[in-house]
Amino acid sequence: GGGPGGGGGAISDGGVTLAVLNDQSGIYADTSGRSSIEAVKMAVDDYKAKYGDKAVATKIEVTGADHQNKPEIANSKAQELYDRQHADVILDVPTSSAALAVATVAKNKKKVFIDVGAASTELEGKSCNKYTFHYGYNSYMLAHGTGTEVTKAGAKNWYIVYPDYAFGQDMTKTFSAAIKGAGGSVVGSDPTPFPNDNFSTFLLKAPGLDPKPQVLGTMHAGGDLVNLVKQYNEYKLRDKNVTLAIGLLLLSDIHSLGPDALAGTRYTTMWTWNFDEKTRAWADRFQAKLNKRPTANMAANYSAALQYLEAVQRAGTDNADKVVAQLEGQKVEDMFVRNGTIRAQDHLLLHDSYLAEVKGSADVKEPYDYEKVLNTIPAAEAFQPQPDPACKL
Amino acid sequence: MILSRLARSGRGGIVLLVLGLLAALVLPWLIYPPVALDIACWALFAAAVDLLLGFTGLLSFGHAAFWGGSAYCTGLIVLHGGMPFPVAIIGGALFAALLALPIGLLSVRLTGIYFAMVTLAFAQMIYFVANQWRDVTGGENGLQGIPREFLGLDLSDPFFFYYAGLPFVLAGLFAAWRIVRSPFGRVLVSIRDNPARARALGYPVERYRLLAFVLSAALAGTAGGVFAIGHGFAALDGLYWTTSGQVVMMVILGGIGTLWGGAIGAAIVVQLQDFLATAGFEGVGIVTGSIFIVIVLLFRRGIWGTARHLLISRRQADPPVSPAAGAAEEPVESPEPAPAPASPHPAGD
Amino acid sequence: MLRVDGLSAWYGEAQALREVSMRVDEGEIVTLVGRNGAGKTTLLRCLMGLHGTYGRTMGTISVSGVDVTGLPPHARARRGLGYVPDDRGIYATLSVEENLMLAPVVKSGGGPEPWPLERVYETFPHLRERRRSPGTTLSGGEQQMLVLARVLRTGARLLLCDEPTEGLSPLFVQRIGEILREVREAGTTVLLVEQNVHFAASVADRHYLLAEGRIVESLDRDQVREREHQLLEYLGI
Amino acid sequence: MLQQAFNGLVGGSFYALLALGLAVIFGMLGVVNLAHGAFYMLGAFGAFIALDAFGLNFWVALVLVPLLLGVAGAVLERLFVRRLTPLDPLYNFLFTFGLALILQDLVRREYGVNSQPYPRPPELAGTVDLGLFTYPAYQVFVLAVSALMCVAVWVVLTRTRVGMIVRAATERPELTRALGIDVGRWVTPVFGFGIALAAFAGVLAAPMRAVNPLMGADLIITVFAVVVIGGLGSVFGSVAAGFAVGLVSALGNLYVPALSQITVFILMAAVLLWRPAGLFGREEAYR
Amino acid sequence: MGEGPAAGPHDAGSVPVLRARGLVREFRGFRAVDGVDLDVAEGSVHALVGPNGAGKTTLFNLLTGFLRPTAGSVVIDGHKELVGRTPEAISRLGLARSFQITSLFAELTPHQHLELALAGPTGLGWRFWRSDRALARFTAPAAELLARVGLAGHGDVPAGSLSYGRKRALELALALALDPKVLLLDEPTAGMGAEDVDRTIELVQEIRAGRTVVMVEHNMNVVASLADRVTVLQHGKVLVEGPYAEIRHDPRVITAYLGDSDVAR
Ligand SMILES: Nc1ncnc2c1ncn2[C@@H]1O[C@H](COP(=O)(O)OP(=O)(O)OP(=O)(O)O)[C@@H](O)[C@H]1O
Ligand SMILES: Nc1ncnc2c1ncn2[C@@H]1O[C@H](COP(=O)(O)OP(=O)(O)OP(=O)(O)O)[C@@H](O)[C@H]1O
Ligand SMILES: [Mg+2]
Ligand SMILES: [Mg+2]
Repeated sequence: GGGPGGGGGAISDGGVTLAVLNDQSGIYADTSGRSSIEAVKMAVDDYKAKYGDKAVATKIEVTGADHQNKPEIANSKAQELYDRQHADVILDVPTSSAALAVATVAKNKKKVFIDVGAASTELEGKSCNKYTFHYGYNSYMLAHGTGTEVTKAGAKNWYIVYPDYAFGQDMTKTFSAAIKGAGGSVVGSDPTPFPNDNFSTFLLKAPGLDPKPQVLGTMHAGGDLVNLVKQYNEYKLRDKNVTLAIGLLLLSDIHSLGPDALAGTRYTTMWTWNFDEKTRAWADRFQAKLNKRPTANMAANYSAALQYLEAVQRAGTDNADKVVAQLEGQKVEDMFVRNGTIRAQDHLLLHDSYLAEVKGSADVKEPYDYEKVLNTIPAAEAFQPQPDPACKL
Repeated sequence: MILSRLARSGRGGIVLLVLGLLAALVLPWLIYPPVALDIACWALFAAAVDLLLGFTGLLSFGHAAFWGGSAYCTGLIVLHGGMPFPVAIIGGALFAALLALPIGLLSVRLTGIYFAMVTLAFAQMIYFVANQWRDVTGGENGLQGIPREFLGLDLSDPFFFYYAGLPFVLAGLFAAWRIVRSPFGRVLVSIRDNPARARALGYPVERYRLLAFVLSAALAGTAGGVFAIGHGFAALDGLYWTTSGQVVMMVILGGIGTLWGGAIGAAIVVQLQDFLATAGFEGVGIVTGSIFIVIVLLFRRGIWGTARHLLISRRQADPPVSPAAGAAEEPVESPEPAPAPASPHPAGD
Repeated sequence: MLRVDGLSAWYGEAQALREVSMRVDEGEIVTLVGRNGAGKTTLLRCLMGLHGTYGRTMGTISVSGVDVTGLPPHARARRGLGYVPDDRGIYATLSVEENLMLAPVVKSGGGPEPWPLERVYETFPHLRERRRSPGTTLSGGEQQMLVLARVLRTGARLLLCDEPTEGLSPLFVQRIGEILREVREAGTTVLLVEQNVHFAASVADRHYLLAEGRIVESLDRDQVREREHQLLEYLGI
Repeated sequence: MLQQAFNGLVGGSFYALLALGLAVIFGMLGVVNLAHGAFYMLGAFGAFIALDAFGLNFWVALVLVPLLLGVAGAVLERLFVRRLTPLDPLYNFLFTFGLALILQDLVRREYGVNSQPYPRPPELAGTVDLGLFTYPAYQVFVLAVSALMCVAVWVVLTRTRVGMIVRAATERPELTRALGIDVGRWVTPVFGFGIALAAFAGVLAAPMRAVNPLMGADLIITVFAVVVIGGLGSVFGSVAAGFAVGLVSALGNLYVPALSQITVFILMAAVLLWRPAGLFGREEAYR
Repeated sequence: MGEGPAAGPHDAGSVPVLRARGLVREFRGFRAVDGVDLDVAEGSVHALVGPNGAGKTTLFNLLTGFLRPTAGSVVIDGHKELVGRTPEAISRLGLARSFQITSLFAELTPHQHLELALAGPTGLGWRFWRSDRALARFTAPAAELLARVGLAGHGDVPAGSLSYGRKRALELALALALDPKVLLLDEPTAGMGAEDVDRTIELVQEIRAGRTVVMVEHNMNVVASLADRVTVLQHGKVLVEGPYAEIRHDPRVITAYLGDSDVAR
């Protein structure tokens, strides 16, 4: 390596290329999509601004590709991005089957892949590899945070409904473990068809269970979640003292339903835009550029890109092995990551996450100001405490 | 009539065959190799579906079960059996055929939309089983990291693997062609036209349909197996009904009852998806949808079908030139592509 | 009533009718005879405006002095043309009664009275018995009755019947003859395609003989008797 | 239990309304309308846009949106569908599939994939005491309105000539013309009406379901299964099957949640194996 | 269902090739065939006549397995029960039929129709690995059959474009091609011109050698010149049975079926 400020020769193919591969036309298009490309460009700007002419990577390009939620397209596109577009890192990649396929490509091509969009813990489990990193969140974080915190707050009995696919099943497993760990119990758990627009069977069943659950935990996302919450309110379960806890709740979901439909609902999040000065400053910059508030995924992509570039800077080269060495075990701190470490054994980013609550409309001060952080779950507790033994880098 | 067909395949046929083979061989030089492999796999898949749709009159909306089912089976054979991939692909095809047996037994009594719906239903059940049976299939994560090497040869470079997978695809396409142009194929066409009449001639309609279904599934399975090895994974996506939908689209794009048309349909759809992935135009649906509409309104016979039709009517227009002008006698030729009968066929009451 | 001038028709490149000219006067029963494939059905289809889906046509057709050549089939039907197709054309998705009630009654004045349903059922008691069954479950002969009844119910003024006696029992063929004579009395004109020469001879006022798409002979009732052998020869008997 | 059954009927009323529209288009015109789900979605979005952009409330939307989309459907029939109906059903199948993709994508580009908020009409915000149990008023309304609608359509189609004419026009368009019926004049409005029914269901769904571009695509496959169970072309069959499927899947979810993904398909396969033409379908005769 | 008499072989010398006992078929309560007993003697031409809707075609459908009887049995060759078998199985047992309403493969040529019919018993149809040139061995017999029914010049156009009469002729040729032991013809001459009717009569005369023919026919000339025995059906029941010469004068047959004039051919 040429050391900091080293010559341009250390950079392959004349520049550093960051590729955002995600869903730009399907169900994840709004949570990440093309806006994440913009977020990554912001990271590039910040990197350039920070290092000026000391920057190792002088020529930085950002490209994007749409995998249409199909693993085979993700697979061929990833190969093409690495081979033909000379991508040095691929970012994002929601949909776990697509993410896992790209991880394999990264391993074969020996190029860096930082997954932001997928929740599957398999990325840092049996499918982990030397070049793949998992950044932002995973199903353990989502489920464990809410499960533990809400149970500790006094809601002992849970009824869980989940969409019948791997994410929902994983979430339910982790949730149940967390609830039991915190001294609560799961009264019942039911899979629901996916996708589904009629949850009345489960909602009617909930209050009648014995013992009566205090919380209805749902692991649904997107349209299913909106359907479920709409119907939860129809059947007035809150009045029957069955509160709602949600595995994965995004800003856009709150917006769809309106804050009143969800007021008081608790969930875990990796980031919210109005958490503090730093986040708000970034969100304002984002808004100035794209005229909307960023989602957590977009912020995570920003951070992942930034940390990648920082690693390149430290390594003095975009050589993948050297960059990986720089990332492993690295302590990370930026507007997205607090108290972060990239765990060397499984390449999972550990960082603080937050237990949040939806504000009532009376407390909403400006558009998209829906979230109130109740407490911070420290990095050490937020993610799997031990690396999965199945992971052999 | 047979002579004229011989003459046809003797000239135009061989030229086309050579051109097709050449195209198949140079494809990975022209486009990105993984995409080229996708095209080849989907082309075989489309031919398998056309064998049913175009020549048996059965619209299967559940062929994803065989494509995806074989992908899983192929993957498992390699991953857990440690077998070389050719064995696995054959195993996958056999598995698909085996799977098609019970599904076919239950659905060949029906035709038209009913057949489509029942096959769809069975395919969704398979999808559901794969989704639930996570220990084996990996659930929605799929089976990942299927290695591709053969006799110590590392074929992980998609360019080389294309040539390793191609023989299977070509063999499958040849089989499809052989089936269509066999006495069996002729019986299928007659059953498609008028099952009651075929019955009266002593042909057990259901059993013929069943065999066609199983053969078609085996071909679809071959394609799915090559696809799985080619990508190194088998995903749930391949079992979902949209996969069945996509292959039917390819067949119609290319032209129903043309067999090779599906290859063109596959090339277009796969290339389009690949192009749209980086085009930065957020409207995959708008583009694909518009293409379908234009095809349906303007080139109803599909691309291959339209071309063939133009060729044939040209030949008919100047009869003295070619002794092979008997093209009009081509049995599966008709002013419009063959209808898939829309009414159910009661089984003997 | 009906006048056809220089009518030609093609199936793709094959010509099926060659410059056919003919006329049918009000209140006449005229039969069209000829061997299989002579073009009889094609002629009726042209008259009804149904040939368009098969190929080109040329020539003019007029009904009651009005040129109908360019009119679509339903407009011709409203001018009083009623059609009995050779393949019967029963609707499988409609019950027998619905098959009967489907066609609207022709309202142009001066024509024959449309048959009320009751009369249809009196004449064809089979149909009453089976009136709730799907149309195509009727027996072949019953279907034939149904198509005939269907046009009679509309009160069409000019019936174009393509082999209406095919598949009917001898007794019923006689009945059809009676019915045709009856409706003629009521003012209906009939153009009949018929293979059964005896039957044709017994009901018709005039005959046209069609061979290879041409009208080769036109005979009136008396001439038929005289030149029967010639006719039969044409028909290959 | 009783409540669950009732609840199944409410879910079933959407199936029934959509199946009814499909059966009208599919059974009577022979068009396999894959865009039906897209029109359902457009109905819901229509309600959303009416409220959001024009301030028109639910009740106005319930009348206006189906009307407008019905006209759009009629135009569609005139311009395109008509040219394809005489051909193999596959062509309309593909055409409407393409249309569905386009409509879905257009809406997605405009509004994104996230669900749009739509409130319940305030008149129906409360609950109703049904004697045995209380139930959300809006749900009761949905059930009542869709049941009424189904009955009305069924009466119109069986007690008037419309149904007969359209079926005839589908089976033998040329001959039907020769019998004096201007086929086009009947077919166009019927197609439009089928579309309007989908839109109507969409408006009804807006207050209780997630309003997003994919809401129709998710549903349509199930509705097709419903129509097939009922028997193609049988309007009565589709409606009955719609409610029945709602009921069965509600109870199925309750007792065997593991199979809930495919209850409908199991039901369909079972019905078809027992009665190949569906519950109320017609079988053909040999001559 | 198949509650037919488990009759052992008959002692009488002339065992009927085809024997039906107590055949009943109901359609939603309506009895189209109502207890028909039928014996068709080997080598005979047996005509089935009766008013429209009497149940003749339905009876054919029952004999050939296209419909399943509500009750009764059908036995071929004195011991093989047909009820419960599929139409294709019955066809392979030597019972072939033609359809009253033309039923052809619209896109195949008459020639190909016959190739298919001829290939049926050879099992060639299953050979999906062979070239369809294998069917060429049926070219000559197919051409001969076409000539016999007067379709010599029309062998190579799609059957859909044949005129009605020619479709009827092809329908007949197909039944012949199966070379059946028992041939069931449903109104073979309907829609044929007089010339073709005569030829068909001749044809049936020719082919009846070594074969049994059962025909439904409304053309009394045909019945008169061909039939050894005539069964008259009415309302699904057998009205009378006997030689044509006998039944034509039977007053019941005259009122129910024949009428009194000769216009009907
Ligand atoms: N759909 C078609 N396509 C091509 N040719 C056709 C078609 N229909 C009829 N023809 C041809 O047109 C000619 C006239 O046929 P048409 O049906 O008018 O005869 P026809 O006199 O009614 O005979 P038949 O007595 O057998 O009914 C025949 O040579 C026939 O083969
Ligand atoms: N599938 C069916 N459903 C209901 N009724 C039927 C069905 N098939 C036949 N029938 C009725 O059974 C009776 C006998 O019909 P069949 O076709 O056997 O008569 P047929 O003797 O052949 O008459 P034709 O000489 O007119 O052909 C008729 O009244 C007919 O309507
Ligand atoms: Mg004719
Ligand atoms: Mg009959």
